[in-house]
Amino acid sequence: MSFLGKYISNVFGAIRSLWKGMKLTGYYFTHHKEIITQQYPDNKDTLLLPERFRGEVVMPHDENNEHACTGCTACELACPNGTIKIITKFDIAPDGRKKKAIDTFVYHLELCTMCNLCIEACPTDAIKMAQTFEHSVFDRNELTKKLNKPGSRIREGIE
Amino acid sequence: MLSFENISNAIHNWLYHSFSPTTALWLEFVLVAVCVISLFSFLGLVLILMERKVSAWMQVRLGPNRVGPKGMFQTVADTLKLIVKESMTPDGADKLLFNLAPFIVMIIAMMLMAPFMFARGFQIWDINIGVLFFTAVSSISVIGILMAGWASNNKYSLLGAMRSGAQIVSYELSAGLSILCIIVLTGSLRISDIIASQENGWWIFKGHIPVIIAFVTFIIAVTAETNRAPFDMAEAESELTAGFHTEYSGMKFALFFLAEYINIFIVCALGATLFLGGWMPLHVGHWQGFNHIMDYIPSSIWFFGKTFFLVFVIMWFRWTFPRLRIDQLLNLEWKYLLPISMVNLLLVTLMAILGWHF
Amino acid sequence: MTASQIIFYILAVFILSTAVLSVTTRKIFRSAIWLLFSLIGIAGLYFFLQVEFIAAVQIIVYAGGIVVLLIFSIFLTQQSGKEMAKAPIVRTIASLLTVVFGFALTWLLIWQHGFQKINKDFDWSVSAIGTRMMGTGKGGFALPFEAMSMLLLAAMIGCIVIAIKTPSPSTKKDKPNTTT
Amino acid sequence: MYRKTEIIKEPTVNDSGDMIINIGPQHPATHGVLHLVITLNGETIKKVEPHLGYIHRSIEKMCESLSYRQFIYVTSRMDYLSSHINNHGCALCVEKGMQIEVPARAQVIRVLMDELTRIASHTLWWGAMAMDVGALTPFFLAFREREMINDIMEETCGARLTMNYMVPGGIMVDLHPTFQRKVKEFIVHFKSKIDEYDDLVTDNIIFKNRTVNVGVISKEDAISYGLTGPPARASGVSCDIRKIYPYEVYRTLQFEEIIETAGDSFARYLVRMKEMRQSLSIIEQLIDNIPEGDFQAKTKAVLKLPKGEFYSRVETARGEFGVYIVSEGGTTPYRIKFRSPGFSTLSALDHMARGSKIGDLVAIMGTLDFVIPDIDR
Amino acid sequence: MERTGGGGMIPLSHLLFVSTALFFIGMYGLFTRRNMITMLMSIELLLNSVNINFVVFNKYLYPEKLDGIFFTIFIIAIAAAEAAVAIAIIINLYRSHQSIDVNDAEDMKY
Repeated sequence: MSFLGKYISNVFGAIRSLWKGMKLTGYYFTHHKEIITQQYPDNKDTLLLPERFRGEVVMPHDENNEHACTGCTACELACPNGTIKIITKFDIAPDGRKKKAIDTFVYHLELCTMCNLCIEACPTDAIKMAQTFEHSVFDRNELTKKLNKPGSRIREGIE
Repeated sequence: MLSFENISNAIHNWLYHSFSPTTALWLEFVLVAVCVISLFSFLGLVLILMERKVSAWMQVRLGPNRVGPKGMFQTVADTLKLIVKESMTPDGADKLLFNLAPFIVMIIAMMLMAPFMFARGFQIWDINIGVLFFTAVSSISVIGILMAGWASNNKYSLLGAMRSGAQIVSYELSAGLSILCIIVLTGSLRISDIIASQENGWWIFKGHIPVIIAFVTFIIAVTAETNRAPFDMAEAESELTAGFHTEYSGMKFALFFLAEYINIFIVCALGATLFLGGWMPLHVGHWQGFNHIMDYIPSSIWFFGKTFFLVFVIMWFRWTFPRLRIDQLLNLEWKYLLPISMVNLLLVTLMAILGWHF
Repeated sequence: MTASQIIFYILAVFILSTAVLSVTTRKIFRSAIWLLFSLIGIAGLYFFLQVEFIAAVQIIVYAGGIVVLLIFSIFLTQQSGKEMAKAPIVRTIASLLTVVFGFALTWLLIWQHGFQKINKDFDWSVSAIGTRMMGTGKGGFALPFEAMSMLLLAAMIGCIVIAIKTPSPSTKKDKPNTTT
Repeated sequence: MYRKTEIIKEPTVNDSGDMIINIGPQHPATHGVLHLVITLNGETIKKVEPHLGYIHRSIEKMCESLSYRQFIYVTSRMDYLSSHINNHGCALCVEKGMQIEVPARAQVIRVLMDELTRIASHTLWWGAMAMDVGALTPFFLAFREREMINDIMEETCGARLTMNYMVPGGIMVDLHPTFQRKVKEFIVHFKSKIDEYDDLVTDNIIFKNRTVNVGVISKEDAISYGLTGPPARASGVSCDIRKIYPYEVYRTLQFEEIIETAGDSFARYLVRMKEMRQSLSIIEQLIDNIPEGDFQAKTKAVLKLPKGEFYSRVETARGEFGVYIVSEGGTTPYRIKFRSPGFSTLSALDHMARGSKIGDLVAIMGTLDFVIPDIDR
Repeated sequence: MERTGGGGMIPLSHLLFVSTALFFIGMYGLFTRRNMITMLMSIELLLNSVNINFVVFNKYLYPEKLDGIFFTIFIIAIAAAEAAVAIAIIINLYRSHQSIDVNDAEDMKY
């Protein structure tokens, strides 16, 4: 009889364990208003990314079209992938001295791994991470960006 | 009262009045075929949408919600997509059998529709071996799967087909035994007789515990027979990618997909007919008022409501349980379900002889 | 022609043509599938003759059982995609002649005998079959039924004994941990 | 790539009746581009032969051309589910070489993040493993919890998966002000949800049948195959680096090393489930006791390791992760070698799967928790 | 919807033509095939033609009896048993001889 008893208790134990799982999914079925997925393109306006989110390197410009980049190439050296290329030129300062300044800040988004090392390396906080994350384009060339705006110049007082 | 019974009788009489018997018979064939095919496509669309919604709600998601109001036309869009897709035939496949297999599976699913009573007096073919017809014809569908698996010239497909064969052949036994329980109680194989015998109460209520055990066995066995999770060994996504229909694409894949859902509907309709009284409304003892209110609900709604409830239960299984392994699947059948349903059949027979049921 | 005649001739052509295909095709798997179609056609013929019980039994046992068994054995025993060897031409012609001759002879006999149809209601039902099957009196089939059960049991045991695989020591060795 | 004839002519394989199947490189069960050539007799597995190289990126060679600050981020790409812990191991090795003293605050934050990563990795494993054995709902439930951790990570570190939060000498930026509140919310949430996990999968009879006594590996075999982490601990090997070679603040923490003795798939499952609870208790101990102070030690702008060989190890979610650096005194490592846990675990797959069914193979792979880029660096 | 027709109008000889033709098709298969499984298939065809005969004779000639139906049922049952045993033998033969051709299985003679 012990065999039969074990057999029956096996069957009932199995049914109980299965019912436990079904109760859980049944609970979620009847409480289907709480969802975990994000309705992405619909909630684009309300979607808030944390301010530290690393989407893309940008160079903030102020209202006078001035930035803080001195062209020291610290970011270029810090970058593990060769994402940043800084082309420098020589400005003539008002006092007549030649002064090194950036001509173009080339940023290859397609090479960037968002590791934040360039931001860490920058001594003047000229570049920062933006919260954009939709980087897809139709032409690969569009991923090579110039971060300094045309005609921009370095802010006064930053060495 | 406008009911399915009156409509079908009116059409039948009109046809036989207006045409010669031969023409009328052919016209009825065509009419029934059109009805079955349209019911098929409608059921397919509804069931697939239902599966997606059920799965989504169980998985704390929203499910389809883009095409049409609340995503109701999602399956229509998917069908359109599948129709315009290219139907590929792999190199080295047996082209004839490869192309034939989905149609075999589909035609068998259609044939199974014949003996069901969808509403009071509304039936395509009131065959006198109704339930036996069901078990007989459904056993052919395994051949379609074996054909598909073998003709694809793919090892995954072959493995899936072999698994499916072993599974369906063995689970037919316990499904058949649990159907036999009800046949023993009613003493008839005819679907209309079985439904009529439940006028004063459904078998699941009248038949004490043995019938409930038979019902549970039946649900488990037909879940296995339709290759649904947790018994989806033939497809076993994480093991055999897609099992026997790995190589199918486009409309032929859609036929397999549709046939799977139609088969679920059919086995659930059979379960509803045998255990839950078919189109019979729910009657409780001597509560006359309650019984009258129940009678006002149309019989077709009762039938489809019960069927869809069972369909929901089978979907509930799918989205809760892990998959069994092939040897455990056969163990479950031969060591648990078959002995239990055999003993159960004895109990039911005893009950029927002694007249212990209500 | 009435509808039922048309249906009958369609069924007959279907049965015979698939049977011919089954014995002439050189792909063994296709042969099994054609056989299946032929058997289903015969089941259809039983449906047509309104002996539905036999039709259902035919489908269950032949289509659901024997053909599946055949297909499994095909999978197990050979590369099922391979074509079978062609029979020698002499044997083909000889058997064709024998068969045609035999058929002609039999058909001639049947034709000459000219059976007379008896117009009575042929009434069978599952319950009638059941009572006769279990009946022990006159016209009862209880003894053949029991003999049949013994036969099936013997066949089952025989199958197991024949097909059981004696585990050779080499197959045991490379399975270190299979306790399931 | 393999030559077909070479495999068929293997002397142990009988010519008749065996079926050779490729599982992968594209297959739902391998979770990546792993290629397994399995020899089947019916459904029974006779041999499993892993083929690697589909996602080889030569990370070790790449690191040799990167400076000691730069190479850390690359290691996130190996075991991407415990990227933080990988970075931790690299940072520890560089700090060992430079003899930098990491501030107490940074140590605690590192360990907190490690344990959060471990929970995130284990929840993902739980969902994926349940999907391997055929249950689809757990996957989404697991992602619900994992998403909370990812949000916490995103807020503090700036990325969800490849955080790159470690720098030699500490951490990159200080904690986000909401960090503590969110982690406490997560602890409360997770404690109730992990019981649901048990209801849905652990107690399920089908799941138990699928995993108990499947893929058994004995203690001796586990040691000789070099298993570490949960697979080894499920066989009774005590190998938790956090206990036997404690680093950072682990030596002051109260936690247990989970050891099971059965060595089967279910034991591996249980070890991971219990580890999640242990990680939760570690987080609970630390979350209110983050010391004030610097989060980064003062280091030179250019790091140069002294000439010599340095080795450090950490316990990732998958086992022991070792970093071995040979320095010639320059700004880049002369040679670098990572000891990744997945590689040695994969080598034991053949031993575990022989004689079981295809379904078992998938379940075993699920409980071994492979991350293919970790196996194939 | 009621079914009309039902074989009443078909002459018996037409049905017998089908069964006879089926029998000799099966004979042809049995003569030409040398593969055991296909031979088994031919035997199934023979048995089926016999079944048709039994059912048809019962229905047309002796409608008051059920003996033809019973013989058919018994033949189907025997066919199932026969196929199972035959296939077991064939598979066993394949294991030892690596072939299921009847010409290769003549060891018993010696």
